[in-house]
Amino acid sequence: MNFAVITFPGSNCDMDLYHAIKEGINQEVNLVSYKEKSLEGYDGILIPGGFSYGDYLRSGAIASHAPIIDEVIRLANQGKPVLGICNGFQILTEIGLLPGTLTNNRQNRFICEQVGLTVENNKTLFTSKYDFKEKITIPIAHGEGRYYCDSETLHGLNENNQIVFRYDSDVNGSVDRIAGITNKQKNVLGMMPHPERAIENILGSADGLNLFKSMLETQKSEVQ
Amino acid sequence: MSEPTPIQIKEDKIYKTWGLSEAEYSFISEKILGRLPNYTETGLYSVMWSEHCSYKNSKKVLRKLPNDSSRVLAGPGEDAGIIDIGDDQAVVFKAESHNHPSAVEPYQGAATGVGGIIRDIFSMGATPIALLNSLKFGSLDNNQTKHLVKEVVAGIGGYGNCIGIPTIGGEISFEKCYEKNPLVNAMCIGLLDNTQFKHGQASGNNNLIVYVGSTTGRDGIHGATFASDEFSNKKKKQRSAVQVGNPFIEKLLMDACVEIIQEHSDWILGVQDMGAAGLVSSTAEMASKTKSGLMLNLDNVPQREKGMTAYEMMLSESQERMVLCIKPEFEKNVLNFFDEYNLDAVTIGKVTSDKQYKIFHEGKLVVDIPVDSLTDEVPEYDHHGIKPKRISEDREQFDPQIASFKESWLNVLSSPTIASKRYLYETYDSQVKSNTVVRPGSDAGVVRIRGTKKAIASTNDSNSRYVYVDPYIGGQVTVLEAARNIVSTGGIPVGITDCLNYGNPEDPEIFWELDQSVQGIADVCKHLDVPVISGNVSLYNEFNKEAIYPSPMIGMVGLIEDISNITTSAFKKSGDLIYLLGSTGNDFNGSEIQNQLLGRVEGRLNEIDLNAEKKNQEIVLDAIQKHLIKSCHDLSEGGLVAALSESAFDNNLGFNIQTTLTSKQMFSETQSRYLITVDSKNKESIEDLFNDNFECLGFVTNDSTFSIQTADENLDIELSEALDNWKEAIPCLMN
Amino acid sequence: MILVKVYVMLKDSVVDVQGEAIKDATHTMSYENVSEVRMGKYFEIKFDNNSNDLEKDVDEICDGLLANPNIESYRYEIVGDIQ
Amino acid sequence: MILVKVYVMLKDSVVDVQGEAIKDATHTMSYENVSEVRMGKYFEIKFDNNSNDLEKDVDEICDGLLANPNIESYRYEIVGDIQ
Ligand SMILES: Nc1ncnc2c1ncn2[C@@H]1O[C@H](COP(=O)(O)OP(=O)(O)O)[C@@H](O)[C@H]1O
Ligand SMILES: [Mg+2]
Repeated sequence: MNFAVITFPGSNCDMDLYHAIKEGINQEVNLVSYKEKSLEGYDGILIPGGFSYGDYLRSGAIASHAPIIDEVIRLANQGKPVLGICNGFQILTEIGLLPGTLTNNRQNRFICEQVGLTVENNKTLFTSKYDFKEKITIPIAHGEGRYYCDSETLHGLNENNQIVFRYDSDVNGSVDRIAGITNKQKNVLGMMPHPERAIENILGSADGLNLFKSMLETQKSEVQ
Repeated sequence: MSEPTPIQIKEDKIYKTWGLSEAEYSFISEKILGRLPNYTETGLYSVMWSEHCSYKNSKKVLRKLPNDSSRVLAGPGEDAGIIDIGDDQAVVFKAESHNHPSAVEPYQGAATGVGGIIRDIFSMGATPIALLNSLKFGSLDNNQTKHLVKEVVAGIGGYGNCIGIPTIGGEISFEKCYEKNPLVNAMCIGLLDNTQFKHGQASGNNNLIVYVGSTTGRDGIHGATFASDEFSNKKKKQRSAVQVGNPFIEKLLMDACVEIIQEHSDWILGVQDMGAAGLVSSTAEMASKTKSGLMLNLDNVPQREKGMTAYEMMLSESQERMVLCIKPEFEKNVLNFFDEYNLDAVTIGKVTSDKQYKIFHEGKLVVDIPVDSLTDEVPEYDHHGIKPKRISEDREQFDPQIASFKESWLNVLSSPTIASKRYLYETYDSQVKSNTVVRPGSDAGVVRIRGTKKAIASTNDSNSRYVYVDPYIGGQVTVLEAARNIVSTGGIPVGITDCLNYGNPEDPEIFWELDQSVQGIADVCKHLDVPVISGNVSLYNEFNKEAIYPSPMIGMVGLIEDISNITTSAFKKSGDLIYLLGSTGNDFNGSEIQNQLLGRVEGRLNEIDLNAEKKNQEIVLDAIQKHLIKSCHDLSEGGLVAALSESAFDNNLGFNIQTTLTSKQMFSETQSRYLITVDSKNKESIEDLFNDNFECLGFVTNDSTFSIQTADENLDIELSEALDNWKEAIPCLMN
Repeated sequence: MILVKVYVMLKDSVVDVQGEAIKDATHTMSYENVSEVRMGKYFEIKFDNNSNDLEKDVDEICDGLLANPNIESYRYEIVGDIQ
Repeated sequence: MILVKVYVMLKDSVVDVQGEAIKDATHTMSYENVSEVRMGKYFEIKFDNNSNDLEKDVDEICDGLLANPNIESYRYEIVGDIQ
């Protein structure tokens, strides 16, 4: 499987994601600049965490106008897997691939800690290797991670099983303790916690590894 | 408004308001120039000859510090020192203080402190891998201090989180003397391949000087002299010295500089960051190191404001700027290279052979002075020290009268200096880059080096109470505590950077504190064979003539040869045996318990047996390498009471101990001790290693209780009660 | 040159955590009579020359960039020619 | 109830990096005629009842809290009674 990690000026978890693919699941991966206009040949698109454009205006707002974005939207609409982590999640909501918005944590401070999550849907291409309701530990590191959407949208998310990860406790004031959601088609996942920082026990947890393994396994089964 | 003429500067003694003394001024005009310096030139001398840039008051003292070992590739003198860690790799590290800017403007002061120290590291071509910080504030009992804490912590996090370098450790303490003069020290560690090492130098006639990064504005003018000046209520106008940091630009600058040094070393001869005293300091240092001259044309400098004078441009401390010395044939390549990163790069001058520093502005030659005179001809002052009266002669120890053992235990845990700082450091991204193995909360922070079995441990320590009561021994303790933090984690101490924070050195008592404590640091460094490879001096930390405690901060780096040796302070499982390595005496002077019971610290410290200290370090490292140890925590402030509790909290475990020590001695802060847990099956092997110098205190439990039996009483404390006191103290005080 | 002033505020349904923190801080400053603070963004945008349909342009810039319609609303004033 | 509207802007001497990035983004959205964007903060503060010296109170809140006098300047309007 060949992955693209999209880098914007100010992305800072791009190499973490790169290593997660290279060392975690042993697949091809390239860093692709925000200036590019084509993602031809890639089977998976990864949007990393960090502070694209210094989080100016709103996190993700300026990145959403970068040249590469049209292509990301095109591939997402084709059904290719697209994963946005942290700042990547913020960008995916800004460009409308995912509903809702991420805004300031309830505590109004940046928080970096290990948090407990529950896998709420293991029937997606990102979570097939997890058990339903599995408890996992993944770190968060964000200042604007409070997920917000209106009640109608929330209703839709629940109806369509789009909520994939929930925090076990109220870590940042997110609606319904939402930590990660997919689009309706379930090929686009956005999540605030960092699975790419949790792929080796020495770093405190390896619970994030199954997310990348799930993507790989799904792709293999589709190819067959 | 026109600038004062040279005559006016002399007659109205304008130079004095910039910090130049009369003697210095006449030396410049009579001995160096043979004429009166103009306004811009006087400005250049005043910043370059300030303590902050020249170390004129502290150089003599700094020479005491050993700066060599078999691992040192570069010592003080460069932007940062370099230590060989084998396999063709090296670590580069340095600490920097940003005390005065943070007092005036806490968020930006702290943020630009972090930004500045990061530039020192990547200007060496090293990739920054970790940040640490040491913070000191007044007591947390008033809104002003709370505001300072909140803003400083936010500034540190704001910069480090955005640029994407993990903050892996630090320390925070609270003491009345820092109320108006907080200390903000930041440290950065970078990783380097030896061969890529770039000196910050400008050499070779006609080589070009290139400016890269943010535009130059009027911010921070005279920041360097400001940092070397005492504070008082009157100087409100110092507000103009504020610099604003932009971590986003710095990230671009960092990535670009590391890449150009590593990939295109044939294009460039030197790289230097613009820190204190901006353009003048960076370019003059570059030139003087190679005995060349330099010509700059200020009209080419990217400017943010209209009508800036030469004086303003040369002294501006606008952030996120670098200078490079490059070969002329690669000018286009270099400028295009930075353009790809959306960074402004322009050629502003060239290297000359006449050893003169020549600045042109609007077509006119506005500065024409010998380069050397800015950097090498600075007078060096030899101050005279007098022992302060408060420092007594006898070493009789304070005798703590402990009314309630339990109450005192809980009070120690909730004392802001000992209580958990998590509420503050959890706002720092400690994990970005996915290399952090030990996050803040244990003894030293640890990052592994990807692709190798190695890891780097680092800690920031300073116990200014000890230095205050006994500068020489206090200085020793500071290094020893740092070393124990490294050793507890499984690391071998390999090098030190420091920030020496003191009051006005022209006061003989303060100079004595500086001199004695540096002597203590130096003696321990020599004994442990740990060199001081970089550092920073911050003097004049006073407010309305009240000096801070003498506060040397030690940033130590340790090498962990194999990541399987990494050890943390947390108890791991019930049933494990708890050992105290090292003997406990009555050491109460300068301690937490003395401060709590007396409301102040006093009395001399007991002398330290450096051989015993070194031996215990070796024993711990040996035991760790033999994988006999489950957890290890060094003892420092709060003695056994703090160490036992902290080790229990992380995994919500209890303990059951029975000791020959008295309840009082549980609070004693004797040096050279470690709290260690061991699987019971290893009892014999570990006791062999410990060789008599230990006490087996008891064992770890999972019944959520601390059960303590001392020589004089029994005590049970609920884990939850102890934890609450420790964990909630700081959030409670902050809100 | 035309100056446009844009105001972006969180919708009432979204908790304004910054506004709340500021309100609390005014109380510690002992301005107990502050009953609400809401924090928004303010922009001054200069347009070189009038476009065919300035209002449409400004609406698009606000919708597409300055405000996030999920959580924010905006209003603006066209101040007119400023020389 | 009294409503006060406060505007906080960076001083001219401080680069408005956000404003510049926003300007660039409007250009990629092909509004080439945007020549300058400056970004500031906007606050709506409600006071329960009039104080003796509302202007003094607002000034103190602005100086001590809403604006960072080192790098920002502010202005405000007292909108008056809003029931
Ligand atoms: N400003 C800070 N930044 C990051 N980590 C901090 C800070 N202050 C304290 N810590 C962390 O909290 C833990 C306890 O600190 P401290 O009590 O100073 O340890 P020690 O006494 O072992 O030196 C350490 O892991 C330290 O790194
Ligand atoms: Mg320790």
